[in-house]
Amino acid sequence: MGKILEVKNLTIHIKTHKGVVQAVRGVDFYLNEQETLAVVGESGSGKSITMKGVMGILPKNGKVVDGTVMFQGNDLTKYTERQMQQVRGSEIAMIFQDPMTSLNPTMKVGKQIEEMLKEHCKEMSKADRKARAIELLSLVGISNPEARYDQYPHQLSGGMRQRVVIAIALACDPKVLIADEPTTALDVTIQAQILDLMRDLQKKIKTSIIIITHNLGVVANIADRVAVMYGGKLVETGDVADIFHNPCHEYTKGLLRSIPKAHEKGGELQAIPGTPPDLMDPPVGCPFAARCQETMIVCQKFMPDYTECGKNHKSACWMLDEMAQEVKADEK
Amino acid sequence: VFAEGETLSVATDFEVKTLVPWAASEENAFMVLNQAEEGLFRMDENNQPQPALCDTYEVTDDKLTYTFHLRDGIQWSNGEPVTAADFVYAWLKQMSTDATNGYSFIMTDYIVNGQEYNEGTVDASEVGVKAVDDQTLEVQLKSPTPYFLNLTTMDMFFPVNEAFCEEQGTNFALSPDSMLYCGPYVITSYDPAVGVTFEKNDNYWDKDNVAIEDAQVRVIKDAAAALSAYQAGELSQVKLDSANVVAYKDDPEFSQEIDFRTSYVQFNLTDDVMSNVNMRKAISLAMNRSALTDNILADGSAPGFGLVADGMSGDGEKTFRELNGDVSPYDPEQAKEYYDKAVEELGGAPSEVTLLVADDSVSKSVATFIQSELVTTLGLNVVIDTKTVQGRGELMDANNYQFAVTAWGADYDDAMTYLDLWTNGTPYRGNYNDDDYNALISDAKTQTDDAVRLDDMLKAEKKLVEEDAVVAPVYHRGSAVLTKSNVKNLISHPIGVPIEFKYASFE
Amino acid sequence: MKNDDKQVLLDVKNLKKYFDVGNKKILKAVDDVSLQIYKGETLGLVGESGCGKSTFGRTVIHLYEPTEGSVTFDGLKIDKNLDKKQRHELCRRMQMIFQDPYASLNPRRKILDIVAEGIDAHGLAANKKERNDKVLELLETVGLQAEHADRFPHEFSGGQRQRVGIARALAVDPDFIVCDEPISALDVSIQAQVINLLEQLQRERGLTYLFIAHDLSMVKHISDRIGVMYLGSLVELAESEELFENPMHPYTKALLSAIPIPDPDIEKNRQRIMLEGTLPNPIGLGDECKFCSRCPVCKDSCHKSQPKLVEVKPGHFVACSQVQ
Amino acid sequence: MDKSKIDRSMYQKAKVEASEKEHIAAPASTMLADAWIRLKKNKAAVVALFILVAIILLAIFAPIFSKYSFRDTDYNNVYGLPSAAHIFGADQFGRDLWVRTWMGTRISLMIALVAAILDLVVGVLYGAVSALFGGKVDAVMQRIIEVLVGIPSLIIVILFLMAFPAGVGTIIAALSITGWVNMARLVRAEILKLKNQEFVLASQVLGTSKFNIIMKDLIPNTVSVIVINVMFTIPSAIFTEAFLSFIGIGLAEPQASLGVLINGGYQVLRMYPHVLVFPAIVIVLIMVCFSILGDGLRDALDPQMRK
Amino acid sequence: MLKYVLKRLGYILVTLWVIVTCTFFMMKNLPGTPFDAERFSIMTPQQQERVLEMYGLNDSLPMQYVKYIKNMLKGDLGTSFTYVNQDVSKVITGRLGPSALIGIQAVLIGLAIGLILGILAAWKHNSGIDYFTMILAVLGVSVPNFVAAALLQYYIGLKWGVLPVGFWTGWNCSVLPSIALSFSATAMVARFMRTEMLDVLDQDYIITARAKGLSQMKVLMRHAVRNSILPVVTILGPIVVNLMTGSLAVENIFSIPGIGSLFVDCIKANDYPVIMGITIFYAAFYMLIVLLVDLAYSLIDPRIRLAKGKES
Ligand SMILES: Nc1ncnc2c1ncn2[C@@H]1O[C@H](COP(=O)(O)OP(=O)(O)OP(=O)(O)O)[C@@H](O)[C@H]1O
Ligand SMILES: Nc1ncnc2c1ncn2[C@@H]1O[C@H](COP(=O)(O)OP(=O)(O)OP(=O)(O)O)[C@@H](O)[C@H]1O
Ligand SMILES: [Mg+2]
Ligand SMILES: [Mg+2]
Repeated sequence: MGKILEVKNLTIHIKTHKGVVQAVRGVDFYLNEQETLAVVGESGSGKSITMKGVMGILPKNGKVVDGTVMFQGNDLTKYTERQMQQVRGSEIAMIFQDPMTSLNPTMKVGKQIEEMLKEHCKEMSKADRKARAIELLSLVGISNPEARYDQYPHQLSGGMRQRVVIAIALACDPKVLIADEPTTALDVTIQAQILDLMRDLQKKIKTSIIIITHNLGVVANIADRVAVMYGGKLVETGDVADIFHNPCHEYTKGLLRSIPKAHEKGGELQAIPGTPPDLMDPPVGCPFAARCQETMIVCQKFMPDYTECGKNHKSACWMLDEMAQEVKADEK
Repeated sequence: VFAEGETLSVATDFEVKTLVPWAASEENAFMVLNQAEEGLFRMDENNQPQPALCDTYEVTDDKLTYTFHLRDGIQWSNGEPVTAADFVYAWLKQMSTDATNGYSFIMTDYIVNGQEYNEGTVDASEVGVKAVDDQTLEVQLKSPTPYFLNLTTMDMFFPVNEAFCEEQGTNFALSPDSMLYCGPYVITSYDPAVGVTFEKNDNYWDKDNVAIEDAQVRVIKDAAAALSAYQAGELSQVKLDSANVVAYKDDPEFSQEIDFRTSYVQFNLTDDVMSNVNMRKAISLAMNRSALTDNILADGSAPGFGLVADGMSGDGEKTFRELNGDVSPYDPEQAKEYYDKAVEELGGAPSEVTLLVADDSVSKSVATFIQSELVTTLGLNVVIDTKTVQGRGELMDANNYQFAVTAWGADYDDAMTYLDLWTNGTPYRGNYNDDDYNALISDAKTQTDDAVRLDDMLKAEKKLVEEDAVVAPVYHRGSAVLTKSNVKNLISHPIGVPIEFKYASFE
Repeated sequence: MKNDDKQVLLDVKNLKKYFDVGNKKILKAVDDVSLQIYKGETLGLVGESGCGKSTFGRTVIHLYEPTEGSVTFDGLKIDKNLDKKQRHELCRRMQMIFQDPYASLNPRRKILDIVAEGIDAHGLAANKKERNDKVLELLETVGLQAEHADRFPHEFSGGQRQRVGIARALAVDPDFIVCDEPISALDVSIQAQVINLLEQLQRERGLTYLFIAHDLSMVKHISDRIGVMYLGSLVELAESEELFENPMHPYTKALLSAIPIPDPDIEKNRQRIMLEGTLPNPIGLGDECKFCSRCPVCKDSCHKSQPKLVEVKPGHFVACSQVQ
Repeated sequence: MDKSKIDRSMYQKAKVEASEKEHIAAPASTMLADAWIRLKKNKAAVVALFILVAIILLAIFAPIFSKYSFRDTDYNNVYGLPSAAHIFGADQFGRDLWVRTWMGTRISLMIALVAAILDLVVGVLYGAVSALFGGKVDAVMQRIIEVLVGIPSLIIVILFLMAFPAGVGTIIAALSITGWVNMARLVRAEILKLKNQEFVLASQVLGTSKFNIIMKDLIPNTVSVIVINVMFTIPSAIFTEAFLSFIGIGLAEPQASLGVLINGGYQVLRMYPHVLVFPAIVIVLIMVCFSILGDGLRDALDPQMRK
Repeated sequence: MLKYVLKRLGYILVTLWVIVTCTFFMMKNLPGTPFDAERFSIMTPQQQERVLEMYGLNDSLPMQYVKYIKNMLKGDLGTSFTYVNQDVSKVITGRLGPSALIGIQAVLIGLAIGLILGILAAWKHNSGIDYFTMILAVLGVSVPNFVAAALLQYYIGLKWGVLPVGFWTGWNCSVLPSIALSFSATAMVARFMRTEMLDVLDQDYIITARAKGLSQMKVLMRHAVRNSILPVVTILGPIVVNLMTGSLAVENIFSIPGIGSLFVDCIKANDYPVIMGITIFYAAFYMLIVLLVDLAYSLIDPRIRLAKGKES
């Protein structure tokens, strides 16, 4: 299993009238072939922007100021717009959060799928394209695909629309599929269907998936590895089991504590007090320092380095620093 | 674009809304009709009536019966002969209640039983206009009318073919096909908003003396656009507005004419302030009319030192104006005196007076001028009330004004065209109803002695303008035109018909 | 907690709310729902998006006029016969917390004025100082500082806004609060803050909640009893433990099995009941059981009539002919 | 990272103030202050605002400090070219165009402003009432608007100008008869949108009176729409007045609005362009500035347009 | 669909009736009479009576109204007072041609240039072309159109001598006035297109399209333009109506026999039948255009269902 995508020190700034938002501040992660990486984190922690940076579809006022995005040995940040267009869709495809708004309301869904084929599989004939589009529709589990082909997005339910979005993304068998909160807007029953669908498709098409989500249940369901973001930084990555059973970073721990366990009732939830930092003026130290139960002075002053805390498992937290361990031991 | 030398092209700034003779009341309609039709007489270059469809005529010694003999072989454009009956039909129509142009008086005032026919009390056969035979027309007048031949040049006196007219019904004169022509030109196209195009009439008796084959009258409402069109060679002649006169004054193509048209201030004699004769005199004397015509209008208009327009005929040698002198001069000192007297009589100076004007730009300029003159000379504040032409008319009719700027264009070359307006005491004429004045006018109307008649009229103008100051003449309209140098003899008459094509030629 | 020693605070009987959606079509957003809410309890209400949860909540709190049926609050029947004063008093006693923390605060007013709105409307403060002090106290209750009072909503994060919304509802000292998905739009770490706050307030003030959500694990955590809605009807109602352990309606079963559990070991080996078929159009439904189009156990008889909610066990109500 | 600066003592547990946990980084700012900041960033809008202020000041003070009055005629200086004595030259009656231009600006702005205010009152109320009451009331009120739009406004304006003496007041009244329709529509649409927003429901739940809901929830949130529309109402009022002058039913002499001046200048454009040029520049400047400012305000006041 | 259109047409008729009624009574209060007051005052009473009778003005006002409505229902709009004996419908249709020609040309020019500029400006937001478009958009609505028309006439018509300036002879005379009129249309279209495009370009489906790897051009043409065009369609109605009826100044300058000058003339001259005729035409045209716009809406945006109508 090789690394198909490797992001190093990705730094993205977004200019606004009030100042520069340091949306992504030196993020490193990688994605293996055919694996599913889940990215979790607080709202506004820079998850979407990171992925948009990878795809080269940042908003106009956003800019990659540093870092590399290695895709199959090439640095995507060095690509021209034209080269990126070749990559987008055919090599790396992306699905967005809101199925209600991510389809063009004035275009038939069939056409929206075909558009992808037209762009990347130029040799296909018109009839082929239509056949393929209908095939894709049935692949993502839409019944009566011939009829749906000619419908407009507003004639489909939310779940169906999200399937269409997935069909579009899968049209050219991309090597990497980035799904930005693909189920957040959906009901649990439909969410379960979509997750099943994605897992099945991954097996069939053999893509690698990055899935962004707030929902730890979804992570547990689908992910092989997990990356946790906070305040524009990646604070912890590791295999899914390690993250759930052995979290190293205080934020990850807090997150896990704050969810109610469906099978055990009662007791107060352990919330993480406070509010995430404003990325317009991010703290110099650990972004989580202000809300952390274990904050030390060093946390407020310096950003911690990554520490390996297991196989494939690293975290940026001063608590993992040897010195901290020592001090803690001493205190006891 | 029409090449020069082919089509004679002139502009009018109003639409040619109708060509129906008994409905048309506007100059541009008269102009169009005058090219396409003809009456017994036609004005020559010197504004004298010359026999046209009429060959010869006799008038009885009492000057009351005219017998006109039509030319031989005169034809309508469809080849039918023009007969005396065509005149009778047209004239009766104009005297009937069918006439909506308000010009019935121009016949009923003179022709025996005309008025009665209009009022419906007599039969057509009793009216003093008869076709003795196809070529002889006999007209009986109520009183001696020295300018009667002048009248016959007007479009109301043009013949109309009864059979054709009745056949066309309400379509008559709506399109070139629904008219018959007996003038120098026939109309080939007509659109009220676009204009009229003409072609020489091959059936015209005097066609040999018509030099220009094609002509047109174009509606161009914007003065600047008209000038552009002239410069682009699309017009043969163009009227200049005052601002442009300065620039073209020395141009060889430049010329100026004066119209027999007087703008004047009408005072409402029933108004509290304006009923004071000293106030009226003060206002009239306070206006420096030369400043208006020289500096503001600057288009050849002449200062209105009298009601009767400059150049209108008097005793044959001198003009009426020359004979009567300045009856409304500019004299600021005297104006002030009168004003002070008026203030005393009124028991205080009026805080302001309201001057009613129509909403065209010239009227507004005149009003502004009057406003500025009155405030500087008399210290009298003037509020200008601008209304549409119709609105102004209604207010005046309703006796709802203090004083107003209005104008009257001569219908014929005789002072009477002005003077008899103030005999019926309507609010429109300021409710002026003076027995002496009326006596002078009615005497002039029945007088057979031209000298006495003239004297009556001179006295009447003096009384109306100088003594009673019922009106304050402001200026006599003039116009400045540019005419392409290759166009010769494109003359304008000061009365009624602005431009005459018949005599024009290209060089 | 046993039902009989509880006092009924809110009694909803055969509540219907229909919307006229034009073209003479009727949308039955809430169709014949009856339930009781006891003093001091939290009733959770779950169901798919569009099944009528919010409409139910809003009708209960008389934001909407019910099409049919009645709502009785603390012995007082809410209908047109109420006089102005009674209505006003009801407004004080019944409050609501909204789903969208961004849309539920007037962007043009200061936090201070937003929170004080209820105080002003009901004249609960004698003077300005008392009013402002009250607001500051409320802000402290929900974990915000005095310095926040002078700020505008757009400067706050979602969680903070939601707490402002809670403070606003608390300002009038209500007995009953409808929480319409108060945590759906919030981050996981923030959700817990809000839930804790709500629970704490319930303990301190003896509040009664109608808690609407689609996140079942949260609902289970906070609720004493849970009702499950499907297309405008209540299909199952039971104490929360009972519902999770012993779901009876096929829809409830599917719903419960679809909740992703945040534990990879459990999650990887879980069996799910997948619902086939599509959600029918809520406009113009027939007489059959509404769940028929997706029901794994649907029989011919189900097409005949809509099942009524029946108590199959003490305190456990189900509307399914297959279970009864 | 410079680890050398880190010593053992730093591994002490730090105290975190509760206030820091709920810290809001940005300085406290109101919606308006925020909008003002954004507007200031928009250079074009600032320049426009500056020019407008300059024009307004000139309109107020230039006539006061000139030795000529707007009505003094001088027949020796008819159409006088710009000179030291007459900066903008003179008009048909030799009146000083500098003073007349600023007097005209004064009147035009006054017409526009009063028209805008009337428009605001009628338009906003009409729109708000129509949207709030809904149902039959709304339907009837909308039909009335349709009819008003259908009746040629020129008829109404002329009727007005005929019924009353031609003056600034009459023009204002005539313009505001139909001028508010747009505002009413906009406000109605906006309030319809707001009506079902959760914060309005919240006020309802709290038992806030309808009046207070209108005043505190609805109107403040339509302010941006209103302000922006006013920015466009003002130029349109000035234009309509100019159009009336063009067809000859505008103000009476010697008063002049910019429309009257432009119309007068237009007649003599060929020979004396200065008569047209100066008032035209002023009117174009006013239009341009109001439009740019309007656009700027829209961007600044609309929280969604965070560019 | 058909039912909807019929229903709307029904509404239009009712509204039209109200408009006709209001206009009728207001118009009768216009100052002045349809006749030259000076000339009318010197007619004999018999003649005055006859004239009034001819134009149906001697009836009581309600009677006149009833007669007018009756005739109108028969399709007879009466005959003009000032254009003697000419049918109102003929007078109006005669003037409509030139106005329509110029209006439609101006709208087409405005649409073509406005759309291109608007699209470019939004695409290259904050670039030179954007600023250029904005300046143009502001100037286009800020310069009085008679000033623009006069300049065009003087410089292009006269100085270059390429196009006729003076009078109406046919199509080539319509070029300059169309251009003069198109400025404001261009400006409005460009402005609305730009604003809406900027909005649309921020939408999720545009990001989806970009994520498909479509070139910017394709994203723009296939996804953004169609979805941004709705507001332009909305303002198109009023623009068309305005350009066809409200171009008086330009009509005067280029001597176009158009409906704008007819209307003003007739109002000033109290030509009641023509005023009524134009009002009916104008109102009906306006409402039909609005209906057409609504129909166009549903074609452009499949989400909009006609039955519900749209909030206007
Ligand atoms: N177009 C933009 N303009 C300005 N700031 C932006 C823009 N998009 C995102 N940001 C800022 O960038 C930061 C990261 O945003 P991002 O969308 O990546 O967050 P996220 O982790 O995806 O959050 P969520 O879970 O809410 O989707 C946030 O602070 C956000 O406010
Ligand atoms: N004011 C209204 N007019 C017409 N239909 C409405 C109205 N409010 C809600 N509906 C419809 O009623 C149904 C129930 O809506 P409701 O908002 O109560 O659902 P919900 O269960 O709260 O959904 P969600 O989970 O999305 O909030 C939906 O189909 C909705 O479209
Ligand atoms: Mg995101
Ligand atoms: Mg809801």
